[in-house]
Amino acid sequence: MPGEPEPWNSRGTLNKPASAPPFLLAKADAFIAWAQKNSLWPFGSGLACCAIEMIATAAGRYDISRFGMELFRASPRQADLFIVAGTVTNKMAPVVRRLWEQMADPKWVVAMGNCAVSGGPFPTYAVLQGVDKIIPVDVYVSGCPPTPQGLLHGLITLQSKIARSHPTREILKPDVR
Amino acid sequence: MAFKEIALNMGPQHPSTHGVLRLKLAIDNEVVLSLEPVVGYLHRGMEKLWESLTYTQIVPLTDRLDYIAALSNNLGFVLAVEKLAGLEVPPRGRYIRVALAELQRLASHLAWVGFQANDIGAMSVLLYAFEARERVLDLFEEYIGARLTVHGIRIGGVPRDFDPEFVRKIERTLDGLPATIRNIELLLNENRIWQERTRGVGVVGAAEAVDFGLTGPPLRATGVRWDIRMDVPYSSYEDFEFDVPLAEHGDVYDRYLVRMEEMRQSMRIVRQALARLPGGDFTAKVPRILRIPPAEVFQTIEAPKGELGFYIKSNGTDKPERVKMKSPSFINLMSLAHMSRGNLFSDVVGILGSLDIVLGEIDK
Amino acid sequence: MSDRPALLPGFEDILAALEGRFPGAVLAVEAARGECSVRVGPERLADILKFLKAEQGFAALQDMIGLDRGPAPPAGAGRFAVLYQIYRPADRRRLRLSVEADEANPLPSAVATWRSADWAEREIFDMFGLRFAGHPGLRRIYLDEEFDGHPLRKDFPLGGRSGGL
Amino acid sequence: MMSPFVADGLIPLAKILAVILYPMLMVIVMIWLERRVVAWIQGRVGPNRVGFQGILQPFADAVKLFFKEDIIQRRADRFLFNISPVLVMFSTLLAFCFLPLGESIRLGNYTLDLWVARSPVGLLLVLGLSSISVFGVIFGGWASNSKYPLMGALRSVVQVLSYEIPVGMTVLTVVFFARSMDLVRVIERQKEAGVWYGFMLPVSFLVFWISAIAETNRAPFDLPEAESELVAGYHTEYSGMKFAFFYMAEYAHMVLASSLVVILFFGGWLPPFPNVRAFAFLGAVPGFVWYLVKIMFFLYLYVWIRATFPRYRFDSLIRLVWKWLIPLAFVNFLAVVALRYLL
Repeated sequence: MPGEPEPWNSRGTLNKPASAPPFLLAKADAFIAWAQKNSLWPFGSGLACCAIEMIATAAGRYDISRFGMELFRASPRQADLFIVAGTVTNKMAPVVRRLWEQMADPKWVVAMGNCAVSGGPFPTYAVLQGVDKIIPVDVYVSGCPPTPQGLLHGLITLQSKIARSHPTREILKPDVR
Repeated sequence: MAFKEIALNMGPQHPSTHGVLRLKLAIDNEVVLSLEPVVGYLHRGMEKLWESLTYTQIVPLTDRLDYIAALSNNLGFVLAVEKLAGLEVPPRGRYIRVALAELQRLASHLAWVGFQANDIGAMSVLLYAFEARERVLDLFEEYIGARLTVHGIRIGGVPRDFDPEFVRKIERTLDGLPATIRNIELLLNENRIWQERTRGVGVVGAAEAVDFGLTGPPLRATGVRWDIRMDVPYSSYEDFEFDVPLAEHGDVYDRYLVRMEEMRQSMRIVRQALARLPGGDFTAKVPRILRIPPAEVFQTIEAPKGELGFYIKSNGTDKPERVKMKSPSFINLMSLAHMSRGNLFSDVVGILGSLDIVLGEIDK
Repeated sequence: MSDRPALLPGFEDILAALEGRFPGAVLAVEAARGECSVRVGPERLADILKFLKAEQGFAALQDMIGLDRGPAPPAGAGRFAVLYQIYRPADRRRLRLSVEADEANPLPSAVATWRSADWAEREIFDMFGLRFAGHPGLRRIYLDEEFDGHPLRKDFPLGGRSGGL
Repeated sequence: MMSPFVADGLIPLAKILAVILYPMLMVIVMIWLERRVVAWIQGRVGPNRVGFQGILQPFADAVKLFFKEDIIQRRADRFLFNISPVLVMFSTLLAFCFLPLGESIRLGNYTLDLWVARSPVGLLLVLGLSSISVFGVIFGGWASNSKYPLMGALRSVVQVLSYEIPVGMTVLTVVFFARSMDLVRVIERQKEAGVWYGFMLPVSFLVFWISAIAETNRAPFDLPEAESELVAGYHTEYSGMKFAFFYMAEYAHMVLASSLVVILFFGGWLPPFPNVRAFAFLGAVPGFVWYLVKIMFFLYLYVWIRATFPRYRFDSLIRLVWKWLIPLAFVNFLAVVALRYLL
């Protein structure tokens, strides 16, 4: 891990091995990370088939509101988690990029479904082969569409990834990314 | 004082455009002056892709067109290929296909009533409708393993047989569904706010509907009796006893009534199909590499959203020369501008929901 | 069983009426698999469409299909063709009109006859580059305005010419 | 016996702290209650992973929002954009000072009364302050300089102003009976009358309750922040702590409205059946508890209505108030006055 060049699309702090947390702010780190982990408000934007499975995950049986994620915020300003659910076409790519930029800062991206991960079953002129070409992605959930259990597994992985992160380092030195 | 209306953009990302549809609206303090839908944000170039795939490879891609009613797309495409190649599907296969297609219609209408109620504000109906839909998706998952993009109808027949235990499970699920549908109707039918938001909104006359090419529930809500399962029966629909629900005003409320009644009719058809399931094998022998002599065919079926058609032109190889999909949502969306002129801005959301459009099918 | 009138035998009556009204317009007729496809010349297309809708009762235009037979079309046929799939609800008859087309001279638009032709023609223009005269707003429907080329042409690569993003 | 330092220093300070903490505590409980009850009505589970049964969920939300980036739109009007959440929150919290939470308790020779300030026009003050929060909504919507918040702001202007009138009229009937605008007097008058105004003036209670829902932009009347139409209504452009202010102020406004209903129509801290011998033991329970129980009931009603009703359309909302609620309130006022003098 340390030898490799830092992958350009990952967030600097999150992918580093859990180096020693800042001594003084260790407890603050844990507390803020706990709060960010437990109140991830997803951004209600569905592109294609995966959006229907995302809604099914939010519905009665696979209820993501157990993890505190049930407030699907319609405006990017108030959302922390951008679930790219569906095919990102070339016409939609600038819109997805602008939506990501409008989100307030500690934000995470989950690429849901093969289309968002790598273009899926559409090697055509109109489809962007993977959303990580335009926005940095934290968790890739494969499947076409991924079952609600698959998406939940991806979200829980993201939660553990946030738990390992060091929000205070980011707040004190905002451009550490 | 210079009059200047607000040019509003219900952009490609909006909670109630059911996907990536953009509406360019010109509104004068909440009254819609003009509306122009912009599509293409989900155009994946399906038809170009299909020209480089064999017939059997295309079938799973048709799931991704109208992803809420995947089995209907399969049925439409597969019937066109069989008509082209002159394949004969054994009766058991046809009956299983009818049962699957009607279950898919049930799931699609349940998803629709959930989204429509959520757009108009009744959040809980979305949860109840989706809970009922989960039960239907469980049947698909048990039958073929997939929930949404089911790929459960193949060329020549169906991939797996209905064993008696599975038939009993379908019937048990169907016994539980009328109660949920009844609950949704109790919540919405006589609800004064619901009636105020839907009665007389987005009205379209019978003649206009036919001229606009409207099909499916929006057309039947204007009183025009046009259901492909009844008019040009396919896959042995003529053996089943069901009636086509009609209404007369052609507004959002009537489309809601038509779809709720269609759910009951679908359950009735599934029960008949299961009761009279003929014996024999469930799929015809299809050669591994299916080469079809040059010909062209246009086959339509009654999908939950309307009349779904496939035009296929073959050129003797195992890949089609041209496949064109006639999408009901594509044509129904055209009439949105006409229906919503003069209505309020919040009605546009209701009318758009009542057309039950799916962007995967519009943009192909 | 509910009321299902028997389907009328063959299409002779429609073809006879068409031949009577427009002598020499019908170039070829092909009936296969229960469907009938009539090839007409582009000259009097607009009146033929109006005639079929007004007098023959073809109230609905189900679909318009664009065809590209490739840069080197087989003998006797041009490169592009446009098919009109029309439907008569009275006795549930389906008819397919096919017209030869090319980029040079645009076909008359069918929007005046059936309103559902509006977006169908825009899609054919977007995918094939065939123009329609008299169309209220002929512009691309799916792709961006500045997309170069028309994807559904046979000589357009699947992965796109500009290599995409 | 009580040194002046404590009587005039510490206790008022403690009261002021209480006035800040009490609504915040109620808001925290409300957020948890709403998410669990709506989930329960919808057949879901609701937050249960964060702390015991999701109790810590509101804290996690608050802390997360605290550390969110605070985006101000370049073209937004900076001053108004920043002032509006404060305006909304400040006016609601200030209104809580005048709400009597219980009867005054005797501590030796010092009477500790459970309200921060008591003024002969307490009711007027509370109504006035609660309508100041409308300014916050309007400035916020207009200052974010984008179309959806602007429409949300315009809608809330018309809605709240037109629902002030039925509120005013129905409150008039209560004042007419209690012959004073001082909230504590209103409760004492209800104690003397032996029956709560809610049962004596049922029409006023209903009209007041419906207008209170409309004034807090809740449930069937939540047009200014209609997710399905206006994306997120007037607080579309707000993020981080400013959005948290709007979010909490809405709940605080709900608590304020339901406590007003409880005080005016259901006898603030009075035990339910004062003169029935069998229920005398209910009197032993301190007034503050009764007050909370009644408020929780009305807050539960808020959430219940939100989970069941679809949203009104804008014109039907206005038609409802001008064609139904205002005439009804007016006729009811005349009837009450006439009855009062004829009996």
